[in-house]
Amino acid sequence: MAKATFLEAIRQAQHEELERDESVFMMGEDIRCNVFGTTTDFVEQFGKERILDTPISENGFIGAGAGAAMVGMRPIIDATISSFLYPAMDQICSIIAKSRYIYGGQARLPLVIRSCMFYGNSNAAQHSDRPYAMFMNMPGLKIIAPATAYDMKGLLKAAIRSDDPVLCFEDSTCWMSKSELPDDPDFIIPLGKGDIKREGSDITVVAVAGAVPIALKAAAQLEKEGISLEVVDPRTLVPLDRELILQSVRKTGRAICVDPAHMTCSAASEISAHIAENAFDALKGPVLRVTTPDTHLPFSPPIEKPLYPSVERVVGAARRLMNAQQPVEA
Amino acid sequence: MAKATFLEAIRQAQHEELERDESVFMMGEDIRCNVFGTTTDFVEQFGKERILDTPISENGFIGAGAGAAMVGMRPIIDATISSFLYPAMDQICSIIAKSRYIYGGQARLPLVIRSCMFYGNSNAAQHSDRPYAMFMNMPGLKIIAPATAYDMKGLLKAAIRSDDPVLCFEDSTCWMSKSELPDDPDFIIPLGKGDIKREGSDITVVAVAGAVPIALKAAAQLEKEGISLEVVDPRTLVPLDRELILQSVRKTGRAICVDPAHMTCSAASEISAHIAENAFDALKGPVLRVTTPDTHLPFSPPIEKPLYPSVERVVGAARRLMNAQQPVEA
Amino acid sequence: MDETQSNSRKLEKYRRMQRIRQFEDLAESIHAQGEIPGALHTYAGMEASGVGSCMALRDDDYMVGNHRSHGHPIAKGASLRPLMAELLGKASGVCKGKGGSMHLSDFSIGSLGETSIVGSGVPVAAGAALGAKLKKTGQVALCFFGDGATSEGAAHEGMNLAAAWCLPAVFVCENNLYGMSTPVADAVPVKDLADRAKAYAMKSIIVDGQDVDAVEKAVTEAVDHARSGKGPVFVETKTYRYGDHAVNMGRNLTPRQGEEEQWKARDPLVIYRQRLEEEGVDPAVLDTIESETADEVADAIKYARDADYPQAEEAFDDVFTDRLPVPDHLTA
Amino acid sequence: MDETQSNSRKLEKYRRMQRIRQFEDLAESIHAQGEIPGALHTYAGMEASGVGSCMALRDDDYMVGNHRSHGHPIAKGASLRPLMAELLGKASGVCKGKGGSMHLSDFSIGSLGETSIVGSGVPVAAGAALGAKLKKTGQVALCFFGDGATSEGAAHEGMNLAAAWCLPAVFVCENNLYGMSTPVADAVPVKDLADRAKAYAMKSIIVDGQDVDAVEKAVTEAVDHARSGKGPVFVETKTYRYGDHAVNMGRNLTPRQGEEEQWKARDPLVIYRQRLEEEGVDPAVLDTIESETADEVADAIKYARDADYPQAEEAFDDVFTDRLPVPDHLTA
Ligand SMILES: Cc1ncc(C[n+]2csc(CCOP(=O)(O)OP(=O)(O)O)c2C)c(N)n1
Ligand SMILES: Cc1ncc(C[n+]2csc(CCOP(=O)(O)OP(=O)(O)O)c2C)c(N)n1
Ligand SMILES: [Mg+2]
Ligand SMILES: [Mg+2]
Repeated sequence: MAKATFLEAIRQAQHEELERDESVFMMGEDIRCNVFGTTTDFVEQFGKERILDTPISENGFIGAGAGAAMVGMRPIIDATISSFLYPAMDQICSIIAKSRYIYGGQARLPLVIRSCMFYGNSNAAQHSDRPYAMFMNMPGLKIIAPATAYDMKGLLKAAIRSDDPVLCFEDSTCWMSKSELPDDPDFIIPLGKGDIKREGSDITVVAVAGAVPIALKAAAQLEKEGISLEVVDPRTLVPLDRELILQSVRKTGRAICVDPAHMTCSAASEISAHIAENAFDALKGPVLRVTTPDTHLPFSPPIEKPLYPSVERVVGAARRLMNAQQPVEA
Repeated sequence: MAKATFLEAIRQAQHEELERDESVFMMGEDIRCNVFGTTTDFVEQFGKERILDTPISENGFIGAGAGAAMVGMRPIIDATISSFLYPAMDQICSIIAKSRYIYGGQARLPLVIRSCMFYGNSNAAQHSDRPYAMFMNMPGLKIIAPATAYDMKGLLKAAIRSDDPVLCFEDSTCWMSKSELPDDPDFIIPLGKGDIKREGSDITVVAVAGAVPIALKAAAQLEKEGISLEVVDPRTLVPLDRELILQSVRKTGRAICVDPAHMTCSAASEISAHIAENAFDALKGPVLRVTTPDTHLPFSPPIEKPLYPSVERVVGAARRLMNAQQPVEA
Repeated sequence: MDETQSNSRKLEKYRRMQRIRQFEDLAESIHAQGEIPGALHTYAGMEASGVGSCMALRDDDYMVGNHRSHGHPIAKGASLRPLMAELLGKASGVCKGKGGSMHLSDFSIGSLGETSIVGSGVPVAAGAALGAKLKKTGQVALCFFGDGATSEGAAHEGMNLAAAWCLPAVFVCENNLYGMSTPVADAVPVKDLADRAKAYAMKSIIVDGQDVDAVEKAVTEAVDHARSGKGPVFVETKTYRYGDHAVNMGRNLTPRQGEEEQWKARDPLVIYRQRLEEEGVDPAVLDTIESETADEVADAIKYARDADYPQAEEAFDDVFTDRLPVPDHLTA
Repeated sequence: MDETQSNSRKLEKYRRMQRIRQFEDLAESIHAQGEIPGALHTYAGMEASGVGSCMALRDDDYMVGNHRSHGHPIAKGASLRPLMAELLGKASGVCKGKGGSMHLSDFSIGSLGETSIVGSGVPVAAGAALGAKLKKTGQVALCFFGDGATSEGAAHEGMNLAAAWCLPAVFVCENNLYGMSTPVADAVPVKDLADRAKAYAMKSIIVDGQDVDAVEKAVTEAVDHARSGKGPVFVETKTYRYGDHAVNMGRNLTPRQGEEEQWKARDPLVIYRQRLEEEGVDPAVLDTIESETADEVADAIKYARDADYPQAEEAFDDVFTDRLPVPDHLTA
């Protein structure tokens, strides 16, 4: 075991699965040149046949991934930045999500579509998307959104081995975070299992992707004030570990959903609705959301940065929840 | 005033706005031949120049709509069926939703993208989508989803006159429903104003699109049992009339969100989360959702039909909510 | 290929075209009676395009098709019972009642989907060809799509990828002169759809889509080219759709002044029967094929009618590998 | 065009190329100092392509560009101050600090967006051309995109539409030999990008993208064709990108053995200055242009540095026509 970054975890997961299974291969734009550091030396080790640079045509190569998967391959498709999934929505929604179903189980689509969520650094609205909620509304797609290098490695390996299509959303604000990474080649984290990142008793904070470290910092800060946060990281958004979330809320009686994506119809909204529907009797106060408001992301740093969930905003929400006799807003 | 169908309301709205404003024009696949009856005699009246049949290329012609709008036109784009919006997500998400913002207000995009939600009639998974929630998660798009002919006419006219891009989702289960339609050429219903479709005192039912008539039938049935439903129809999903929903819930203390789309990250989830966050103190029980479960829609009628929200399911949810001392599930 | 082989091949082509025609004629009539739900896009008039193409393939070659999905699997040799059961929405349908008329895909004969989103099959076919290339199996992937589909970005991207990577794919563009109500000339700026291939420096062939032998020959050339590693080929079959875009669209979307009669005069089944007879095939042999086919189709209908509908829970199968939890209101 | 006019046109072309080069040189250096956030995709080496193209346009013609967005607006005559202020994320930036380096679009000079999603500008340009056609204004819409962009479905669909509808559009494909790290030959199956136009039966022209006069001539021909109602034209400018795909990508993504030197030997500014001198232009005139440009760029930097950042609430402007409600945590 050695400490390594989130990006290195991606590299290791891919490397190990490429080594383990000949049917695994990679494709994407400019992956041979290793833009973000997740394919270091892959061409040298696995050859250009298995590490394919594609023309700039996301719908084409993501759809080709589907075709290759249907004939027995296991593509890892690197779509670079999540914003580039929009041009590929045709193949993702109509082919990848639906083929197994519409053909009555005849089709199998073991493939992974990776993309990073490239926000927070003046990339402007067209490059800063965090669109997992859109895909959560489309049945047939498993979705992982890990927040630590450890989870990333285990979940990505599980995704590559899964017989169902998996979208992997990589939060670039986590790229440099480090964990000890198991080197057991069969280390995997099963899809659909959430994780309690910190135990606590007063408030359940369900945090998604890059919101996890923020929630943990807020928890550390609030501890000093005597407020105890339990931080739940779903890790997988589809299937969502709904039971784990309910268990935690039934214990704490309070909930905050923290999500770096836009508020409306977000993962945070889904989790909140799930709690309000199924753990209402345990609730001592409103279910709050701390998200990015429904505006686009501007280029200019001083107006971009304050839009995202922050430690202060989570702390503020928690304090209000603990005091709340009077009406509360996030 | 004369009674007319939902489809006729669409035709009238378009007809009146085409007559009123020279910059309005229409484009879409096979609109000249009037497939669904919303463009009857348009070619004869407005000419082929303003009623354009497009090549089968949704991304291309929807994007062209954006370009035409930027230079002062007001396109009404008929994308036929909502499922065909996926191939156009590139232009909808990256150009139409974001151009005004990313260029600091220099771009203006007055355009309407119409599409019908073609479900419930054995059209199978690739043609049965009800994807408005995806677009609700993307800032920059106004969204209407009317349930009556009256609302359709007034909202579509408002959409065509709006300087912002508007997606119009037309629920095909409402196509044949009739209303009295005002013939005042300036009849419009402002975007963003919900409507209480029926007043009641026990439970607020927030119903979206085709769920509205279902909620009304459930209300009529439950009246006999002494349960009084208030049916709130947001009509516009973006901007959502959040205050109207809260007002109703503050009055009734109970809420059910009914939505023909898939559950996860749905409009129903958003409305539920909104209530749980902002009207918690008024709540006497859980916020229930009645939606289509997160499976695809199968072709075979006996297994397709039971998946959608139904009068029975709404009635069942309402009864459980009124009895609920013990835990409740939708 | 010796004389007898070639003869039996020819009879097989005739049989497959008959199967398609009779299967659809019957389907249309029971659709009219309300036994088949949803829309019905028939392939009548285009049988030679599908059969000629599929006869050029190996059994293990892949095929991808579109919404006009009845002809393709039959052309590649699928059995009729599961296809007809699918049209009726039965559990023993080829797609277990999930797909219906626009999605008659039989994976057991190499079909990888008949996808009803226009253009969406092209990247899939490119990917199957990529899989075959990576696995070095010598398989080819053939993709059927319409004239209208060539305007879609998906079709462009799939063909571009296949060309850039020199994949063993054959793209069969079935030019039936219309996309729904829109004449090809109104929607497509090129005279021959085959000109689309020039954007990819892709070999292309134009063929009379009513002549099943000609189609087989052209597609065989294309398949050989692709299989031998020389890259993908674009084949345009010039053909015609007899019916409306889909049965039950309420009206004939396509005004046609005499066009239909002209094309029907070159009906692929009629001209092929004539040719076979001219070549000395005993008309009784052809009659037998026709009546055997009629029996086969009648058997398929009976099978389909007798079959059960799927159970409510089956709606939750095959979203993923494991069945989804079935909601309460459907278990009670 | 008489001699003087033509002379002043030539000096204007030189001036605009100088503006782009000097603007970017300075931008690059202050980016290195951390004054410009985000990525910086420079246009250095490609100035003749942008300037030659834009000089062929009327002031009221439309233009759409891409992520490599600095050169296009300057080529069409935009003032430098709002562009530089935008790079620094200031409220007086041309996009009020919302767009940044990849989106330097100045609508006041006919620009309709420099869009950083590859290929996404093409349908927009087709739509602007459609608008011009419907309004009968005689305007043309010109779209810049790269070699790599031609693989995108959006580019295909936009060009197909323009051709099918005979729209007054000009598609300028700036072939700089790479899409990011990928050589054009690896990603694109045709030798000349201009071959893409054959899929639409669209007129095409190939031109030396280093020679601003040649580009102007070719694009003038294209614009005349489009404006006169004969349909869209595809122009391929053969050019070269000096820098990395974007500054600050951490490494040079493109190994090039000598290629760079070859192209720099035909630097568009150097060869144009030579030509002008050969044609008798007083070198002092050219020196003046260069120093005036230096002053202009210095002024733009000063302006940008002195300008204010936007206020927190401005993040909620221009999502829609009306400002969105500003959340509590940003008003307090
Ligand atoms: C993406 C998409 N857009 C539109 C449609 C509606 N539609 C179904 S078939 C069709 C025409 C297709 O024409 P063509 O490709 O020529 O095939 P044909 O029906 O003529 O065999 C259209 C527009 C669709 N199914 N998918
Ligand atoms: C849809 C999409 N895919 C990928 C990218 C990432 N990307 C930005 S520029 C670029 C290369 C573009 O190449 P080309 O069109 O030749 O333009 P150039 O940069 O060479 O001027 C890529 C892949 C993107 N911005 N958008
Ligand atoms: Mg056709
Ligand atoms: Mg390039």
